[in-house]
Amino acid sequence: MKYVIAIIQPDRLDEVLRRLEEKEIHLVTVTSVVGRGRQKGIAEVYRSHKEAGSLLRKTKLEIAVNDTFVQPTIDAITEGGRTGAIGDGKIFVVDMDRCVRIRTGDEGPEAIG
Amino acid sequence: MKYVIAIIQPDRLDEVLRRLEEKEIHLVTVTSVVGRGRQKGIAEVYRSHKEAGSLLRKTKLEIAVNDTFVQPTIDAITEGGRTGAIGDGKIFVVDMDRCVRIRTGDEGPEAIG
Amino acid sequence: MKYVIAIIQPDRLDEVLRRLEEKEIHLVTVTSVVGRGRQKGIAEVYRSHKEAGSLLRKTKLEIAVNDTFVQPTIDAITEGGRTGAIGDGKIFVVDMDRCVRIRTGDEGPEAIG
Amino acid sequence: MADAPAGAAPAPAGVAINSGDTAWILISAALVMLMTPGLAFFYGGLVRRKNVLSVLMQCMTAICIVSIQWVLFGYSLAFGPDKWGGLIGGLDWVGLSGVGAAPMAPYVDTVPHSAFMIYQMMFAVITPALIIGACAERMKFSAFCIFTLLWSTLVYDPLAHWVWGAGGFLGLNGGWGALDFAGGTVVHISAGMTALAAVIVMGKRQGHPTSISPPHNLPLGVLGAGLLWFGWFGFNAGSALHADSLAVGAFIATHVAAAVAGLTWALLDWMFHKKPTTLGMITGAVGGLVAVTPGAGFVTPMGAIFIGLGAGLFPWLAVTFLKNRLGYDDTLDAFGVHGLGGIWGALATGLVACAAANPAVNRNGLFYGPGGAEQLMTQFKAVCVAVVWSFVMGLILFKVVDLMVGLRVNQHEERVGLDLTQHKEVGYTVID
Amino acid sequence: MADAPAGAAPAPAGVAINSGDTAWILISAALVMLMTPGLAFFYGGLVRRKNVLSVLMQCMTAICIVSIQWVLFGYSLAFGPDKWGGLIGGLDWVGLSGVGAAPMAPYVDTVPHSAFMIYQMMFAVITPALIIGACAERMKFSAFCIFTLLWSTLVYDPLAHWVWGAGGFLGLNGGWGALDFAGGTVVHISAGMTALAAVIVMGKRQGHPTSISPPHNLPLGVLGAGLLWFGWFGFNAGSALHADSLAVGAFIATHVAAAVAGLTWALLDWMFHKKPTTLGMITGAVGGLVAVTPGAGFVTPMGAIFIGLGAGLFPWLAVTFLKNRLGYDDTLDAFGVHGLGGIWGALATGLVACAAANPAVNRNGLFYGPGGAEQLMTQFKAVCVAVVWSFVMGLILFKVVDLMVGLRVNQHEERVGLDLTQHKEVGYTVID
Amino acid sequence: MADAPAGAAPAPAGVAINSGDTAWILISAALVMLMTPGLAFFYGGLVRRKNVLSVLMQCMTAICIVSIQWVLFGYSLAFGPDKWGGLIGGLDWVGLSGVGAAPMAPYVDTVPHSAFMIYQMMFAVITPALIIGACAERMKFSAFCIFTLLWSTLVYDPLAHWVWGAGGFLGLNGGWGALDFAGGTVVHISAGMTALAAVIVMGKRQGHPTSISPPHNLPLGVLGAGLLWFGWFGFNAGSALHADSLAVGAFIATHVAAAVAGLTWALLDWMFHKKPTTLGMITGAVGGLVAVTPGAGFVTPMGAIFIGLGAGLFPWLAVTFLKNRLGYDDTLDAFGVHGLGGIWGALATGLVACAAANPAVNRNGLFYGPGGAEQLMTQFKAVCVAVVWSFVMGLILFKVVDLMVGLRVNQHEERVGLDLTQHKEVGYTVID
Ligand SMILES: Nc1ncnc2c1ncn2[C@@H]1O[C@H](COP(=O)(O)OP(=O)(O)O)[C@@H](O)[C@H]1O
Ligand SMILES: Nc1ncnc2c1ncn2[C@@H]1O[C@H](COP(=O)(O)OP(=O)(O)O)[C@@H](O)[C@H]1O
Ligand SMILES: Nc1ncnc2c1ncn2[C@@H]1O[C@H](COP(=O)(O)OP(=O)(O)O)[C@@H](O)[C@H]1O
Repeated sequence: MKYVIAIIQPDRLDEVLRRLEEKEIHLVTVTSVVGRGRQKGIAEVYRSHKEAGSLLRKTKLEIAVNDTFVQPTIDAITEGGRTGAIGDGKIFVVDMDRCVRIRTGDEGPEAIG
Repeated sequence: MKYVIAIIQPDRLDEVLRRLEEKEIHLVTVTSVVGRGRQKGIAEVYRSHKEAGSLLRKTKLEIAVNDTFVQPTIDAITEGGRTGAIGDGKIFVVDMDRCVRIRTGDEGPEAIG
Repeated sequence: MKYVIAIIQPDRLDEVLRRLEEKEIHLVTVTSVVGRGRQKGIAEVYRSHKEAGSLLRKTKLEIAVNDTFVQPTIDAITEGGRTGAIGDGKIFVVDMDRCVRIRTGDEGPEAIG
Repeated sequence: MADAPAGAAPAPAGVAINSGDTAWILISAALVMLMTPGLAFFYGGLVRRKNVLSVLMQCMTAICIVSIQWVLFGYSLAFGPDKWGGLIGGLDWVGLSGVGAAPMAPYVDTVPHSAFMIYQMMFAVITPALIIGACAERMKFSAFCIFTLLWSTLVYDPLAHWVWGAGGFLGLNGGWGALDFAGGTVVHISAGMTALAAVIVMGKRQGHPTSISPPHNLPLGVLGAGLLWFGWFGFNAGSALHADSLAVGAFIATHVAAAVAGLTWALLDWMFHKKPTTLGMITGAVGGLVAVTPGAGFVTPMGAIFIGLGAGLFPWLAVTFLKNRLGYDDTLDAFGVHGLGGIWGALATGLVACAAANPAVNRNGLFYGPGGAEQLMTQFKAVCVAVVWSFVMGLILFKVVDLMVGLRVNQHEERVGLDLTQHKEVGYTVID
Repeated sequence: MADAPAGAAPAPAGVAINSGDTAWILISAALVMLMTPGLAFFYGGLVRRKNVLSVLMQCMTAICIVSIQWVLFGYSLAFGPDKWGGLIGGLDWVGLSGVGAAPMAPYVDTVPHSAFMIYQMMFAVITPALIIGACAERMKFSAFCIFTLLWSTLVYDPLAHWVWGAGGFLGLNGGWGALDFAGGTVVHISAGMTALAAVIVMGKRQGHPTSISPPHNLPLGVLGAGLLWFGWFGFNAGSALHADSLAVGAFIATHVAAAVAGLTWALLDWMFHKKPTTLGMITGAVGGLVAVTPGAGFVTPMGAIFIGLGAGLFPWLAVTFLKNRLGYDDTLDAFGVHGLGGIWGALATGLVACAAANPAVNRNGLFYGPGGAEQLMTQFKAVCVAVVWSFVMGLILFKVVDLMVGLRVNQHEERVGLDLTQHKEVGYTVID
Repeated sequence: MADAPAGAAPAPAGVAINSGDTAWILISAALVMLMTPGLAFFYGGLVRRKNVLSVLMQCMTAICIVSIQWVLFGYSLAFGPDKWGGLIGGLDWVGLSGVGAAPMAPYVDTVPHSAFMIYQMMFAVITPALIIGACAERMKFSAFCIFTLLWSTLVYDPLAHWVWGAGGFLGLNGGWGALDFAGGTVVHISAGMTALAAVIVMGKRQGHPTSISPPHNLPLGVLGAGLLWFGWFGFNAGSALHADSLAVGAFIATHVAAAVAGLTWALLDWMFHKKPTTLGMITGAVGGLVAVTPGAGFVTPMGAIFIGLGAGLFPWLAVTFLKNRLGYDDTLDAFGVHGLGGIWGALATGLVACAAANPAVNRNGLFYGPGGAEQLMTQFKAVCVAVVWSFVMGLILFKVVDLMVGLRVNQHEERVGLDLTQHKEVGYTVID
């Protein structure tokens, strides 16, 4: 089982979720984050005081999937999240040992979905 | 060492934290997230415009523990987080290589607590 | 490739980001979290009702790096984040299998930066 | 369409409309109207994120429902020509027929009758809205709507008639002579006691008291308190119904009592909880505004200070000790602040009212020597009537509505939150 | 410096300044001024987080630009001595020269001319701000500034002259006799129709309609609605220009129509979407305030209820069906609420205006028998003029500004948000 | 209880209370009261999330403490019968004894003395609250309370007496004849200069200037600015103390100066930072309101435009260059905006005051020819007195309070935030 973490542009969220749906990946956890990346942020100004390294709003997705679903997940995110402009973000995949469904207590691959 | 990630119902947080306490698991990091899962969300309506896939508020816990503490942690979360209704969430466990306490710089299992 | 997760004091963020810059670690994702740790929180009071386990504001950093960058990353965070007071937080390192850059689709170590 | 001209044709010859007084009543009416949104923010800021809209919605709905009720028949029931020896107003003014441009004794002598009607409407609107504080985070919206209409008609309108109506049996217009300058009895005691009935009938919220998270947006609560304080000048000083020295006196008493009560609560927190809290200060200030309401036009600044002290102390005691002792769940302390604050204010008026502040006071309060006991007794009797009436009627109406549509949302809806389950909306976006 | 004394030397002997009326006009002017920030919050709460400041900034900018324009020449164009047979005001009052302490017929008889000027300024300020609702989340700030100045000067000022100016060809001062008590035609129809022109010229936002996230801060929107409601008392009741029974009548009609319309919208949502929504209620209430504006001083409370019903219904229909049918992207429904609400109100005035409510009405509305048809026709003609004028001029001016500096921000700026790209600020911190 | 009837018994025969003027003073008092919560939001929105409540709490506390001080002895010190040749008011009116329903020369002639008292109270309340802007995010709450009480009594009350008190040595009532219509010197210069003393005594916040995060909630700041603007009409136009053409003139000047200054700041940002900022515009507008305060009743609209230009420019220069040059940490620019804005306004009054705007002006400003230099010099002298007095006294009082309880919270408390460490509360929930 793998734990997929993706950082995307906030305004691509709907599209990415749609694509995931298409590929039968229904379960997702979403967090609002800020990020510093290649993308040059705009320096904010408040009463003539320039804010240094302004962090940009991004959206983070977390998706636990069975191994067979890793590639579809990555595809869905890349297709849905790509604008071609710097700032599109990244996808990170880490290995996952266990998965438990709280409601039922059952564990393992079947608990993921 | 393991890194435990759990998604629970926001209103179960206090109960889960209490149970963790009982099992001597004091250190936790909590994040407010939204999630799409089995649970059918209610479609929001704004000036007659229906919002499509509304994401539901969930709460995410992150707990780094030594291997012996993994099961107690999972138990505490399942006991505290279960309502039996769809939407209770999941627990994910990933392997963790290193752990460092910033204050002291010391590393490894003892740094976790 | 490793996925570094760090919990720090909110007011150390700027300093930590500066140190990371110095070590050529430009890409970071930041989240606002709350945490329960050793640090005794102040019990909030609302109309004489004392809030039990008040969680304290913390800031979470996530940095995906190539193996050679793990130590520099940890050093930057510890140096920048340390105040010596309880509550400074922790750094967790987990192993990462894959990394994909959404914009280009290219994968692996070079996609990280 | 057969209907009544409100604010119609110039006043009959001989009757003088005073522009200054009229301007004052109109702006006061606007100020009191603003209090209900103010209350919405005061309450809304203190509930949990998932219920903020339900509170705002209920307050706005109270404005809509009661305003229409008032035009159609509410005003007539409360202030119409007396029926059955001071018990209720007649139906002569239904649909505001005959509520026109001419002044109307004994209510107003220098402003149009219609101005008095709209000014009073704003009082009728905010009173049921106050009760929301007790039911917040668990009441069904449909139940709220029905309850509000019934309560305004069956509880508020009669009570208003008894105290303020021509011929009402409690008030100065041919009644026992109980002093209630701007609504301590009619508005705050009635709302506060019905709030107590509410918590008894509805029971606690899930997780109360240990796992209810704190106010989700205190600055919003402070905004509400600020607007309430601002609007209260219209509430109390406007009740003089003239722009004169009486209005000025009520204005001063109102402000001073609020300041004293706010500071008192903050100091009590400082002593008992080591730190003065913002929520405590604004709660105290609102308590002060409540408590000074019945006496605003009858007391001196020193009297206002005295009232303010008690207004900070008693609600604080109730919230700190009584509440935990009895273990009831008055979500936003509508009973603790409005009920007790109102009772204290009504009684305190019997202590510090004095002719020096207002010549219309023909029996000084107890602190001003002889005759005081008598006035205090009158106040006490009026309070008892209001307390019993609004508490008992509250119990009955809540039971009735419970039988009709059910008072509480189900457990799941309560967990998910009222905004989403009752209104299909959320207050703030998380991801956007 | 050669300039004009505004509010200068005591009024010439013989002319009486009434302090009550003056107090009423001044507080009304303050109330109307507050409406523009109120509108800013109403609009700002409904957009996405990344655009909230752009909306607030545009509203505040409208205050600044139009206020200065008004002092320099706007007031003179709108209300100055008539030129070209009712088409426009002359330049005699440029820089407010001659706009002094003495009353000025036919505008005001008991308050300083300068009071009338500042009161009217607040109307000129909020009108272009209303249009922001249609362009929100995609308009360049520079384009907004230029457009606002041009539109105020070339669209609003002439229209105000036609309806309210001495000698204006539409109004009561020697024109067709169209009734517009407080600006239904001048303010709301003009802003609403220009809003329609805006959505046509500018096109949709990226992602419309499927991936636009919901209001980012509904409580802020409710605050805005509350302030608008509060300020509207100054807008409508202040338009009586005296603190008299006419002001009271307008005050009552305003409040009642808002309450009815708010409830109507909520009930429609309840029927069609299973739940009553908070946003629906406040939108309805604002629609009611819009619709009652032209008739406020001419209708009875029953008439106001009638107007309120339509004000809840028609904008609701537009937003629910028309909008999707036509598929235009009127971000905050400036056309749906202000355009249609204003048109309904202007026509409804021709139905329910009656001398019983205001003796100045010399031709009762249709529902009040003979002569009504005539008045209704007059209203209809005036509406047509306003609709055509503001829509066509809106199209032209948007095109012109588009050629000058471009109307829309580029795709990337729209994605990142206007706050950051147009103002180098963000509304709320995420990490702090 | 032996105490004074405020707003007591009808005014002695022969003295006429004007209802229009009274309504105007009362609503103005309410408007000025609203300014302090408005200021709280303006300031509160600009600090960091963790300190928002501390700012709101300090503002609300200022209302409570100063209001009580004013009733007990503050008013008497400021406006009581003159002692020691114009230096201070006597204790004759302690506890408001003798402050009743009758007008009181030279202050008011058509409204109750008590109305003047409560109106002035609101000025005394907001002035120390302005200073909070300089100390925000690092001052101990206990220190704030003590400082506020001392400063109001020892700095504000005497200064108010000098400028406005009967016999005060600076003002028009038998003094040098310095013009300060609504408090430019008494309120803004004094608060602004004491703010400067504060930043000097207290030093910088940790992490200043590089790692202080931006305003946590700008919309809240805009709300504050909006309420300030709205309330300022009561502040300036109310200072006419009659609802007459003078009030109208002051109203106009106030609004125009704010609009011009807001636009000026926005344009300066546009030129120097490529984009006009929302925070810049509202800061400019507040600066304009500050600067026009002393001259509001003495200038024409053109004069107001002139004042507004400087009010946008000078504070902008201070914040942009001076601040970084000197490197002081004036958290919310209380000195930059109120201090410099107030000084500019007081001097500018000496330039553009003219009898054309107000016949009471017996020496036109410099721009209006001869005699101007003289008036300008008087203004200059008065400014110097106020600057020196409030700066020096500020230094002394801060030192004293520092010795008593310590001014600053400790490093850890500052890091964690004042809300939690000073008040045991947080402004917004993160998890709920
Ligand atoms: N190595 C990384 N570790 C953590 N977060 C990253 C990393 N790389 C990118 N991100 C996140 O992805 C966002 C976009 O990355 P950026 O470099 O700006 O664009 P792109 O990925 O298109 O080159 C960043 O703001 C950051 O939040
Ligand atoms: N595979 C998964 N990956 C990421 N998040 C998940 C996954 N499964 C569940 N979640 C999170 O848990 C929440 C509850 O899951 P849901 O399926 O609705 O209920 P249950 O877990 O009881 O079946 C979801 O809203 C989502 O945030
Ligand atoms: N084992 C852990 N698992 C998850 N979060 C942790 C863990 N240990 C520490 N944290 C996070 O780090 C924060 C600081 O930890 P704390 O124990 O208070 O200080 P210190 O790390 O200096 O001992 C906590 O509030 C919590 O958010």
